[in-house]
Amino acid sequence: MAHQAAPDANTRLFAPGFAGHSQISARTLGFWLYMLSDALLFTALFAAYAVLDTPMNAAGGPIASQIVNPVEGFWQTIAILGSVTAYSLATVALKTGNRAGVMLGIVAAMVLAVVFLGFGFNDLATLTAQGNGMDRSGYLSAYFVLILTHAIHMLFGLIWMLVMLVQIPRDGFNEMVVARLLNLRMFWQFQATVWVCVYIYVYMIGA
Amino acid sequence: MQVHVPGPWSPLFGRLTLDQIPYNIPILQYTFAGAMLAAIVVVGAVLYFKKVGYFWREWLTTVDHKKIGVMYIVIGLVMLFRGFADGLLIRTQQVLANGPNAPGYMGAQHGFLPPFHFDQVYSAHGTIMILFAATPILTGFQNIVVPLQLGARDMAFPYMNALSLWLTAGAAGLVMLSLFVGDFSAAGWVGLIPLTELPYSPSTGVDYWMWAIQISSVGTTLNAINMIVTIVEMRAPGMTWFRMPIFSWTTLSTNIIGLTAFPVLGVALALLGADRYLGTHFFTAGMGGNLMLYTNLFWLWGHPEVYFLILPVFGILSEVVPTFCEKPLFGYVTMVAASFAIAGVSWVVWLHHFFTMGAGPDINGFFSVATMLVGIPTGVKVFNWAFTMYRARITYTVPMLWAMFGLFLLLAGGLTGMMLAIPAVNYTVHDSVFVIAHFHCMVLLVVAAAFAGVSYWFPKVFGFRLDESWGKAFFWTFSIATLIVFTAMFALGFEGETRRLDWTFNTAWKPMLVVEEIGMILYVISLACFALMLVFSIVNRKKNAAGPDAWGTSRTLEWLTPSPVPFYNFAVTPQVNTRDELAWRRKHGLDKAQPEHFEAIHMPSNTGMPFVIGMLAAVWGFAMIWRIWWLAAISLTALIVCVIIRSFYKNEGYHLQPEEIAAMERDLALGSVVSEQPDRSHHHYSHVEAH
Amino acid sequence: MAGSHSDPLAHPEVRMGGAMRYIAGFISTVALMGAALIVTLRHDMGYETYVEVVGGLAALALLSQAVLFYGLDISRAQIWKSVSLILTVPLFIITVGLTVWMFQSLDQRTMVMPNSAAAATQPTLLQ
Amino acid sequence: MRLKPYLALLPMLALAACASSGDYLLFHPENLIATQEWHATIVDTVVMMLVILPVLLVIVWFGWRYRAGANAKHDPDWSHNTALELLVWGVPLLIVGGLGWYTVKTLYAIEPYNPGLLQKQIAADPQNVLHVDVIATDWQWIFVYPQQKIATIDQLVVPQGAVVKFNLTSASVSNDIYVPQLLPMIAVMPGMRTKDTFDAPKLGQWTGFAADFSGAGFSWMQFDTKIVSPADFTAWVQKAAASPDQLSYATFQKLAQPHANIGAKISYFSNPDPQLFDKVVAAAQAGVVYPVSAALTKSIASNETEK
Repeated sequence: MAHQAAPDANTRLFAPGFAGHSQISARTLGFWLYMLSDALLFTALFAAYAVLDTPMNAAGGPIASQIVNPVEGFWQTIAILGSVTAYSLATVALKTGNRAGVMLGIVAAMVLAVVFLGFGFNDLATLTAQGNGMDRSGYLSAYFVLILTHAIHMLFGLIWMLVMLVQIPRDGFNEMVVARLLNLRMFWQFQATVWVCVYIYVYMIGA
Repeated sequence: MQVHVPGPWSPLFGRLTLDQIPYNIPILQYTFAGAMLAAIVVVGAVLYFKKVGYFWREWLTTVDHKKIGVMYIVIGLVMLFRGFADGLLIRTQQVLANGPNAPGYMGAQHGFLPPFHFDQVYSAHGTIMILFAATPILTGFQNIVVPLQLGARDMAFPYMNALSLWLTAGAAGLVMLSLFVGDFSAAGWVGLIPLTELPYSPSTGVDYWMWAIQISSVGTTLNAINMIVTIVEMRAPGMTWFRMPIFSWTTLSTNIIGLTAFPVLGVALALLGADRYLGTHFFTAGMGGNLMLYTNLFWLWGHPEVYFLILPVFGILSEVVPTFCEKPLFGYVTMVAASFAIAGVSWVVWLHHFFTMGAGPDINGFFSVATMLVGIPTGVKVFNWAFTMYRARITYTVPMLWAMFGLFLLLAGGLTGMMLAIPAVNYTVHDSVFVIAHFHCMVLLVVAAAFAGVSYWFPKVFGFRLDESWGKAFFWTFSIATLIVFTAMFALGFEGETRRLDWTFNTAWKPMLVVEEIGMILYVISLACFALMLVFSIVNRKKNAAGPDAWGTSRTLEWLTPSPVPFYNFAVTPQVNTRDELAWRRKHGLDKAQPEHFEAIHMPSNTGMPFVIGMLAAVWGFAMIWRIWWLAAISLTALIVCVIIRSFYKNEGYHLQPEEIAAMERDLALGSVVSEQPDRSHHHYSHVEAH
Repeated sequence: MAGSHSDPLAHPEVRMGGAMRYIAGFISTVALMGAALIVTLRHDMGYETYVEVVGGLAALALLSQAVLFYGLDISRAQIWKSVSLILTVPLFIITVGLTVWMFQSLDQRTMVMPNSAAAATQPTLLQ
Repeated sequence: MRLKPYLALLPMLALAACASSGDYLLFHPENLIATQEWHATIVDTVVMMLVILPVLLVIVWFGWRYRAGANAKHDPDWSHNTALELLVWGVPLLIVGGLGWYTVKTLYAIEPYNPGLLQKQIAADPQNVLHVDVIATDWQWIFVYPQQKIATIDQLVVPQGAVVKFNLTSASVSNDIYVPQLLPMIAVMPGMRTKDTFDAPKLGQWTGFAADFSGAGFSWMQFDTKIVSPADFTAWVQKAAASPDQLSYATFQKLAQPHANIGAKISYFSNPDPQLFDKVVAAAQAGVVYPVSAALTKSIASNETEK
């Protein structure tokens, strides 16, 4: 306080016409913060997985190396990365306001995501059918819940994409739609980021 | 894969049967009668005075951060009262049930509460006080104060702000409902594992606890996002980071904790839920589960949560002390640094909650020393407040008295906290009431700061000060009661009394248990003083009417705008020139300066959607608790559909025209209340700009 | 609020993306994962070296996503995202790292592994 | 406001006056381990008082000296002093540094699995180590003496001069075991085995109890703790060994069914299953639980049980 200047002729007390912040920036920052909190959610799940990934926690059931297949995981990796790249390319079309381009990118992203989820659900269904469901052992509980949490995120992303496919033709690229498209891009990319961690940690190092 | 639950289950009502309504327990009969009476009075009054529309328009659908803040605080105070009633039951039970020959009343072997009921009471006490009283009250202050301190129109996301509130309210409703439908968790507010697993807690109590916390913590996380974005993006022009008031700084640091810690709690509870609902083995003792994993995840959130509560308290003290010292806060920059140091260190200390579980000395040593590190920034803060008082001119108003009491509690809590951080000491008192006394010093610091904040900011929100003499009576009875109860509790800790005892077997504890009970009676008297304070304040509201700067010595921007604050906050956004802007303006005679002309203000429209979504979340929680699958499916689908519908809204708010603002500012200067928004429900679409 | 007057498509976060960047992101991540897969399938290094190599490849993949896909940098539009991400990384390390460290010690001291075949009827002596 | 510090002192005085009474169990440690922990409490308090007392005095002094109307010097701009700010960081840093060093040192002295304090005593007379397996059930304590081939419910008897080594586990939920004057708390968890060690220098009798909540019967989980002369211990062992009840695993399974032992009645068993502890741990790991029915939870320790 000692360094405070005294007011002079140039001192302004009010800021009429203050433009404020940009809605889009606030929304993307807010959504980014939500994603960091979601990242902490996955962090906790990874911590749980790491603790439960021991032979003892398999309780006589299968261990990681018996249930994951890194090669199949690689196809999944390509599918999900393809999906996020397709979506990202859709946002490149957004720069020119190209509605058809944006929607085409979204549809491509959805198709690849369904392929990715198909692999995942097939794995889980096969395991369950063999009697190695999530209630078999502590280890399988951790494995199933980690994979399912990621898959549920993906399903919400797909619902979100469907909503956007309705809103783009209906509303055009207004501020809200653009903010949602940008947020969805982060959300979708985030699923790929989580998958990279899952793939490396569960499918490779764990196996 | 659905797990088998004991007891009947029907597709239509799930586990819900008529005998789940505990109509034959006398205490609950009285509680129910009281609750119904209160509900009839409130609802009757609303109907009689034809205020249904008013409540819907002005409160249930509001997106105004000040009203949302007020509702948070009201919810918090109601739950504080409920939690206090639980505390009173606990203390009374322990006095009555002391010693082998203690008589039993009302069907209990000792005392008047059978264990199953007592265990619910203490579990509810902890859960409510931490998550449904302290958290909403502090969130309420942040909501009211931070946008005003920053010179902003509202929060960054007004709609999401309302959503956070109604999720919290829905969750609080679930906790209250557990009194009359089914039971509450009997396994501690921390959810002692594996006691919370289905074989050991077969009833729906744990489910109530779990889903209520889960829903409210979603609200808290959303609120954290909102607060951080508000602080980052919405500061008035000229408000650089180091001109920001300390309360906003602590709000930022506390919400960083909220944002990152609550998801971990969500995972801990969701995995417990998977165990209870899907038959997984995360935390079971057998089949490859790891029960300490739950404890680890819970405290990974639980310890940051402590600082989540304490940091805004430090912020409130840092606003109140300088105001009534008529001096700037000593060591502003170190205060900011200390807040972030506390937030950072809070992430590496969680294991001190389970030093006794058998981990090696190197691990206990690491977490012990990390815990002690928290003492450094906390010590810095105490020193800073003390030096703020140097060469001050201190007025002992009610908020200042609460702040001084808070400092005292912080010293007591700090001393005992350092003890508990030492494993060698911790082993002797780990689960004793010494720990209870320690953390009650800390949470009563939260309560003290909450009352400091209530009396400090009340005139800002309602336009008149609270009655000073009843406020002092409330302060003295409350603080003396606190000293009595918790000094006795520290003594009991040294006498070896452990926590959560339904029957206190050692007769040597009797004298201190009686002392505690005397303190509890004084607490009851202090509550009466609180009620009288509110009554007399409302009666004398004309006499205690406050101008913009209610205390005459306040220092921050919220005191620049009229009291009560008009719904648009500032007619013209202020330009910030320095730290403690208002004190600077007052010093140079500029605090009464008014803007020359007004410009249109963009305001968001009210919406009922957050209320609907919050209530749907509560219905979904209820359906999950009772395993009524059809209702759960419908309410969850409805909730998602509501979120989607909301995204199709085109209403982007309305513009308040300069002439309207000028008229309202004139009215405010004449002293009439314009906190009600003009009804825009019919013509606001005309103001939406087209794209 | 007041910012809503400008063209949403002119927003810096819309302008930021680029087709080449995204394709580069795709190719680099797939290549890094492919390399990790090959290392895994060949099984020809010690466990610790293997974890270091694969972990390094994963870190590179995450970094390439941060730069190429999320477009994180220190520009005015992105600075708070970068700062908040950098502040979150230690939390990830603390949470997983300290938890694993703690449970390794705890399991050693408290989890005594019974002979699972004999567990139900004839448990072996545990000490 | 000037009354407040004195008010705060009153209860402290009361506490000091009571401290000499035997009711303050933690003030009267009865063995090396508990004594060390009590010393840590005192050291911590004294060191912390070095900073807390001055701060308290400063607050009271400033609060009185600079009250409005006292006509003391008012300096409305003073808010920064580099030397002072270094001091306010430096003092807590020093205190925490000192206490941290002390903590780590004591940590190894009282490490429950292998306390440094008792190393010498164990090395001097390895024969004088008494092994006891402790099993917590809902809601009783079972003490198994594998060397003496006896077991008890809710009674722990130890010969004077011995070092006692506990193996602890639980058949149902988690708990903590606690004898304030002798045995600091340690967690007792199902499917897991913790250890604790303590010495028994003095004859006497104490109450031990459960410290971590374990369900409806928790408040009634006390056990009698005795340190007796070696001769009396031998006699006691013989008495217990004469018990016709034998503690087979099947008997244990019956005992472990949830029920509150109101009054903490003591029972003795001869010939406990030598692998009982291991079987309990293995069973818990294999998923065996002793479920508590909702009806039992609601009725326990209420008059309904007597109907």
